[in-house]
Amino acid sequence: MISPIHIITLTLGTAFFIGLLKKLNLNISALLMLVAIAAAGTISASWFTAILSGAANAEVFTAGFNPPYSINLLMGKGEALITLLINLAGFLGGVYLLKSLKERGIYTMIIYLVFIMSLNVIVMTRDIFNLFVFMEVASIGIAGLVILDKSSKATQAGFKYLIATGVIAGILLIGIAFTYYFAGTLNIDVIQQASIINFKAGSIAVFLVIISIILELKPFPANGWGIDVYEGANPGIGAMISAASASAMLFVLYKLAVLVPESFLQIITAIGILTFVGSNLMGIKQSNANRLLGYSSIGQIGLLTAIVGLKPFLGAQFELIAVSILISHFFAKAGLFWLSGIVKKQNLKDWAMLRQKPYLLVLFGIFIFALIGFPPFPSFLGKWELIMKLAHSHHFYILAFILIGSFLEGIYLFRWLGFSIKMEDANLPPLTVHWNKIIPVVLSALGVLGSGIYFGTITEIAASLKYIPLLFIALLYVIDFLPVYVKNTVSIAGIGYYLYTIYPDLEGFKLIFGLIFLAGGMLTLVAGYFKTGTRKGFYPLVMLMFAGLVGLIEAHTTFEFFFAWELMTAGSYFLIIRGKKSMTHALSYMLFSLAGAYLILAGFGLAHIGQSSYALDILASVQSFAPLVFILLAIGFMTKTASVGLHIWLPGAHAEAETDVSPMVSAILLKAGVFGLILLMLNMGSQFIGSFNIYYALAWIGAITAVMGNMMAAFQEDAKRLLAYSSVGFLGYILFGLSFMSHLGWLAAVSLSVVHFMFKTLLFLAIGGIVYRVKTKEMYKMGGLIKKMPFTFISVLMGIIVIAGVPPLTGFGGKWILYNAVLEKGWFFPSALVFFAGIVAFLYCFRLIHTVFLGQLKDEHREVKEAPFWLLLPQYMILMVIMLFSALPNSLLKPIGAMLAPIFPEGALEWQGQLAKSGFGYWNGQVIMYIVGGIFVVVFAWLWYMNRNAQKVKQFNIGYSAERPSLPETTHFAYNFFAPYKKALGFLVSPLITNFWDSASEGVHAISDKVRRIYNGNVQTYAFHILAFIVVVYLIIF
Amino acid sequence: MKEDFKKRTVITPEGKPLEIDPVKDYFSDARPKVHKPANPVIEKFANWARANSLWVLGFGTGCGAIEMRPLMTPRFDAYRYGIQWRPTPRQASVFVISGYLSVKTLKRVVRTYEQMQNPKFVVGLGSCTINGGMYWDSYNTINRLDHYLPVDVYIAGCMPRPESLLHGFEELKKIIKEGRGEGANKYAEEFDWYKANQKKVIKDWDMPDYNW
Amino acid sequence: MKSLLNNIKSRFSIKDVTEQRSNLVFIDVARESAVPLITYLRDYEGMTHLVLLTAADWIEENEFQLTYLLNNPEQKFDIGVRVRISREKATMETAHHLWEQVATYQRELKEMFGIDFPGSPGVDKPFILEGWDDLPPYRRDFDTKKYSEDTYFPRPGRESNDPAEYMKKKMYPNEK
Amino acid sequence: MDFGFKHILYALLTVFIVLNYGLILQGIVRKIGARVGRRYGIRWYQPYIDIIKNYAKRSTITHGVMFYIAPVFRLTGGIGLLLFMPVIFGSEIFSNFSFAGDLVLVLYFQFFGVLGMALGAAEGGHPYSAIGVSRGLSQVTAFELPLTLGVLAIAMQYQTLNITEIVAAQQGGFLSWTLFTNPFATIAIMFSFLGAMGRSPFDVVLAPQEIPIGPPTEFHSGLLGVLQLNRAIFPAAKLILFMNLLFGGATSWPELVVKTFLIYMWSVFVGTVFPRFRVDQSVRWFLVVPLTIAIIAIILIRF
Repeated sequence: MISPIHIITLTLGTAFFIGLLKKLNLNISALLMLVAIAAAGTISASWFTAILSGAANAEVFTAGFNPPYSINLLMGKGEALITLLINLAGFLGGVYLLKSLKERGIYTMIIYLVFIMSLNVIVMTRDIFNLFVFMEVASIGIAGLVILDKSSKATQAGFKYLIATGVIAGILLIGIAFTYYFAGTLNIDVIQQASIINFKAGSIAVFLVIISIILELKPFPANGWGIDVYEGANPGIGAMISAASASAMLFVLYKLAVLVPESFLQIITAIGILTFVGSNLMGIKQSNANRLLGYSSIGQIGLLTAIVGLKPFLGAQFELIAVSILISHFFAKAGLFWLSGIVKKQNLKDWAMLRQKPYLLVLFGIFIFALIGFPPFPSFLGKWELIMKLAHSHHFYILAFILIGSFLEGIYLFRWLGFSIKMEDANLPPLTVHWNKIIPVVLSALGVLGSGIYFGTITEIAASLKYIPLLFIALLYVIDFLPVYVKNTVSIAGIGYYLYTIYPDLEGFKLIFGLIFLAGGMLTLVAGYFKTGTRKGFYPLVMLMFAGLVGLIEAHTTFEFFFAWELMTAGSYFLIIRGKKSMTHALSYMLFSLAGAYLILAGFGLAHIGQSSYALDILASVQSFAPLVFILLAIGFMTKTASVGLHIWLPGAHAEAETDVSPMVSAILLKAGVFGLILLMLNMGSQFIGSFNIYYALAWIGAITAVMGNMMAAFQEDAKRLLAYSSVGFLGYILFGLSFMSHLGWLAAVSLSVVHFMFKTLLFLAIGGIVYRVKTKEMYKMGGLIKKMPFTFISVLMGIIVIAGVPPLTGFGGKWILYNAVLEKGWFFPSALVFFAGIVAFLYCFRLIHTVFLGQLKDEHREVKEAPFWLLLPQYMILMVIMLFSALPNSLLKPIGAMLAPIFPEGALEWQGQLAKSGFGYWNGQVIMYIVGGIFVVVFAWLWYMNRNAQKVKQFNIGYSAERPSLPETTHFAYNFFAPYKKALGFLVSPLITNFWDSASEGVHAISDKVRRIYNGNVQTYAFHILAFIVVVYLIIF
Repeated sequence: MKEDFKKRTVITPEGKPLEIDPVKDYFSDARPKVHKPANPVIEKFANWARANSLWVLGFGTGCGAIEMRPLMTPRFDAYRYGIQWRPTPRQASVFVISGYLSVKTLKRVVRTYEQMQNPKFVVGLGSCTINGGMYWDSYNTINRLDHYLPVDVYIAGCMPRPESLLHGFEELKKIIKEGRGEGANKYAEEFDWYKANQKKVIKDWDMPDYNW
Repeated sequence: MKSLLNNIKSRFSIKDVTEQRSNLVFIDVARESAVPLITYLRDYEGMTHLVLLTAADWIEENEFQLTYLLNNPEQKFDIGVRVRISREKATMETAHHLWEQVATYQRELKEMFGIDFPGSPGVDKPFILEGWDDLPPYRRDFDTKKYSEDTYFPRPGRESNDPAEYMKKKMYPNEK
Repeated sequence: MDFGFKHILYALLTVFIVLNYGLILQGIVRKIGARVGRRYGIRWYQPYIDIIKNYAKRSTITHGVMFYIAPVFRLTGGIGLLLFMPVIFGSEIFSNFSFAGDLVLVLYFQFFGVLGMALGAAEGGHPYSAIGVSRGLSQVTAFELPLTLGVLAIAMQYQTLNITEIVAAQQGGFLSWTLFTNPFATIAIMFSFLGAMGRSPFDVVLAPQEIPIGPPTEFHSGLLGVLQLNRAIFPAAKLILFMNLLFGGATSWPELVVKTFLIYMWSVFVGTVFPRFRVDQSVRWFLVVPLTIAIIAIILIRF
């Protein structure tokens, strides 16, 4: 084993060597520099693996004395890891900066080496004066590297950096002097034993030391200089500051944290949280990529600072939490800075350039998701553990602030991602990439992925996760170049096989929702055959969503559930953003999902208090705050079911999605929320706040959602938007049914879920086929298509009869059960709203079929063909099932009833053949089908006989007495179809909720804008900020 | 011809040009058919029903329209004779040409008449429909309605009083009951003659020969 | 009224002034001053309302006479501006920019008299006669009786009487 | 309950009786309207003649399949509504197919015909038809809300959705009718009934002369004949429904005739007195007056 001291000797020696041999070829110098850093890294790595496998920590004593008489270095687990990271960043950064280092000559390389070396020493040293010295060296190194960039911005940034670190160093030096005075030593371990914090002067000395380290970490709001440095510096240097330097300083803080009392740790936590929230808040308003990365870096470091402060409460999980979040930040931030250097455009909107090289977009996506903490990245685990531990230790405010900060971070990061995926890129220059710039980015992406999976395997709760679906996704990514029909077949086969393997384990709700998710997924995938070409990137994402959905079904623990939930969110986000004009909709989908996910996380955290296991049934025995847990989880799930108030993401997202994605995200994805609610209600049962039943509120929410969704649907001009709002309304019925907590209510809800899946797939595919043919979604631009697309017409007709709940089709069954459930339960007023919504559904049903299929065929659609076969096939498969369920209602309802019987034994339906009897009424779907069919056939035969010789006429042969129609578009009554209705009741759907969210987001933006004004770019102000910060913190502590 | 009835080229959703000839593409150009009376017994019964259920099209073509309104008032009360007004030609069976008929209106009248279903009856109201009346030498009003449509009953006068109108309806009933109300078939049989006459006066003929 | 006439006379060359009634005056002007005159009347003399625009066929003089009848709604009097134009090349400047509805009058005149108003919107569109292909029917050299007899299948046996003679004969058969 | 051939015969008998009753009712009501206006009015059998006349039309045109089957939907809706109800209480013959479903079925089956008719009318391609449908559907949504609440109140009151049981509960003197036992629900439902009958002031759907006659503008000849048959059966079926719900049902045909006639006269009376509402006005009215009463009914039942 090589002594850690050689990390220093190697790098410093190389620096001297290339300095001595000035004449040496620049290429060779660069190579030497990289080799030196690589060697240093190898030393760290070897120590890291050794210590992990049980070797003892190494201590290095310089000058032959033991501490406190000499400087000593320690190489423990932490030191090994951090130096490894630093050297890794140094190596990759060196590769990345190769060209600019060579351009600026040999001295830059020396500075770079010294900078890396000093960071290593900062991490390893146990002597605070030594620490100070090398911090100075590192500062000067950074400033030098920054200033060497030949732009005025860079020069200013370097200058500010020097001034700020100078001020901080002064304070640190004072602190060190006093500490030495009181403790009589500079060695950290000895100082700790000296317990100088027991008297005030001693604690002030420690305070000064610690506060200056914190200031080095750029706490909010005394961090304007840091932001300016990030903005002004070369992105390659920015990466070093953000990844390497910040990691080192964090470690220093961690190292010194042993010196301070717990009360001081709380302040550190508070500062960290404040920085996390504040930086992310300000990040929202940024449009400059590097500056935004700066805010994000500072925010993440703030979070890590807080974690250091929280160490006493995190117990054994501290290392996991801190390291996983640090590593995510390290790789992602370095990668992003490097990407920024490749793009060379500072405006976020110009990042649409990345689309020119799709693999760069993939890398970018990986970094963004890693930063936010999606699975399978390490920060996901870290965040989960952190929240669980915080909940355990009753740090609810901190928990809330961390989630808020993460959410704020999500806002700007996902907006950025959206820009790069969807923004107009017409006027952007071509993107050129050099190998030396791309390799570090790729390696960091691999690093973050690999470490994520590694953390997954070493962590106990994550050990049960199944990675097989993820492997399958990876396989699909590999074969992405193949044509659609191959990948489609592979995907269908994959899902089918998976369903086959897990089918025996499914029962009850899991069976029903498993079938909706997987069989439904196969069905909607069948439609995908109508696409030609390769459809790049589509199948891995679809499978990601389905992997998430199936994960929900299979989840046994809250962790698995949340893991699957996040996978599903990520997959569906990408599916949604693939649609046309879907940038903003995908963003709002993501933000609502993110907020929902954080609520769920918080809910699981609270539920976990006082529990040892993570199994899902801990929800059944929540120890404290049960109503709160319920509300958090319910709202979290309701973001997916798009209940009123949380629905605004849905219409745009569903309407703009691709033809066969719409049914996936509408008919299938929404059921994830329903499944979550069912799990929640099953486990937690009735919940009361005081004597108020929360379920009653849910019933109202469901009812209002139903009315509002249906009414909005009636007023839409866009066919897919209409269907999207109709989903909102229908999910309202389901929530309403669930809220009853009775046999019939749940029977209605579950059967409506199945029915909703069927008809919404049917309708979205049918309308998608039309849109595919006529190239517009505006219904008033269509009309008369029945003659061109009779098969599609039939499926839409059946679909709307089901939605409307008109007998004899299966939609009526749900209505009938709901009536009986209401009579049993007695919540009449929300019920009246639900029935009102049911009638309002007629409006949009009719509008859909009239304005699209009936009325006048337009000029340009005279030669339109029927929808593609592959879109019709799944529709007719579903139609057959609908007819079966309609004729034999007990084939659907009886099994669900049997499944519900153990949960709600009271009030089950009584079946006599196809006759269902409830406490109030009865209904025989089969007989109704026969009677209605019989009458229909008789009347039809008679009428047909009477008018068998009828003259067929064309579309304008209509009974005008005087003028006759001349243009189809002026004769087709379609636009604003329900104008009088809108006049009477339109106020009910005035966009209050949209306005609310709009003003909320505007408010956040405005605050962000106000707050960032404190950074005026003036170095004196920044120095003042630093001093004021110290004073304020001092006043708080003492 | 109105601009909208001329041929136009549109672009289909696939981006191909497509020529539309509105008159051909949007209107059926089938010729009218002769519907011979069925079995005499049934026909007698049917004629009784037709005679007692006269649904008059609410289309006032000229000044005589004002004479039709009082028929619905308590004073004349045409309802008691089975006469009702109907706003759409599809459902009406009697077309009252109320007074002078300008060429421009004639075009609409022909169109409307053809949209009514067989059997259908035409009542010429006032002298103008018989020989042009006071507009006999006008450059713009027709003189003899029966050259353009098969007329069942003429009611002379300028203007005839509502009583005469009622009398005319009674005459029409008699005609129908006797099975002589076959104007629609006559129109179909002598279609070419009627069309030639119509086209002689209606100069911008921008519709198919028969308006279904 | 007097002062108004004086104002006009001082500004435009007037051919003749006919005072029909105390509140109705006809002014004959040359073709080129007609539109400026009505513009002036509208803008400065409060004749904001166009009552009508009509034409008469002076076939003997081979001229059409156009009359723009304007009304002052405040002071309640009318002025008719009359202008003669040649029958051969029957064109006149359009005045639709003053009142939009003038375009409709001009369309009618185009159809019925064949007077053209270049620049008037839709002036060539058929107004009430659809597809008219003969001489414009309001021209006095158009023989409407002959046209009707040729076109509209006159019913044979129709007699025509001079109403005065006929009534006289009928009511006082004994008088000569 | 077994489903046998005799049920079809019984059903045909019921349809025949109700059809004739509906036609005569139509004729008589129009006669009464005429007499109120000091006219002699139509002959009471005029509806028969009109129907025969329409079937006797020799020519028909068709706009397409949906246009053709719309009247079928409509008439099926009307007959079905009738046959899913017990017409005469206590009579096995005239209970028809009421074993197939309860009140909820009847309420929702009303829409079968409405929807089919709307589709066919729209296929006709006539914009006035579509305007009529737009108005009709808007109005339906409005009066359904008080109706639903009223029906819930009644179902709550009798603890059943079975129409036969609801009628049975009202037997034994007129004081046990819902009219007296649950007056607010009755008022709310009777207001909704006005909308359901589509007579003035809620006849803007057909609005003769304004949008010719709304949805059926394009229908003629035999197609119109079918619609006319439905116009006899469908209102009669609705009258029977409201009679069953509110006025104690009927144990014999004469009782049915008297009760339904009087119920019908309510809408005739209102229609003769009040002029036509615009759609937005009628929607607002239904959601203010009858809805308030229905809410009162619910509150009274619940507390």
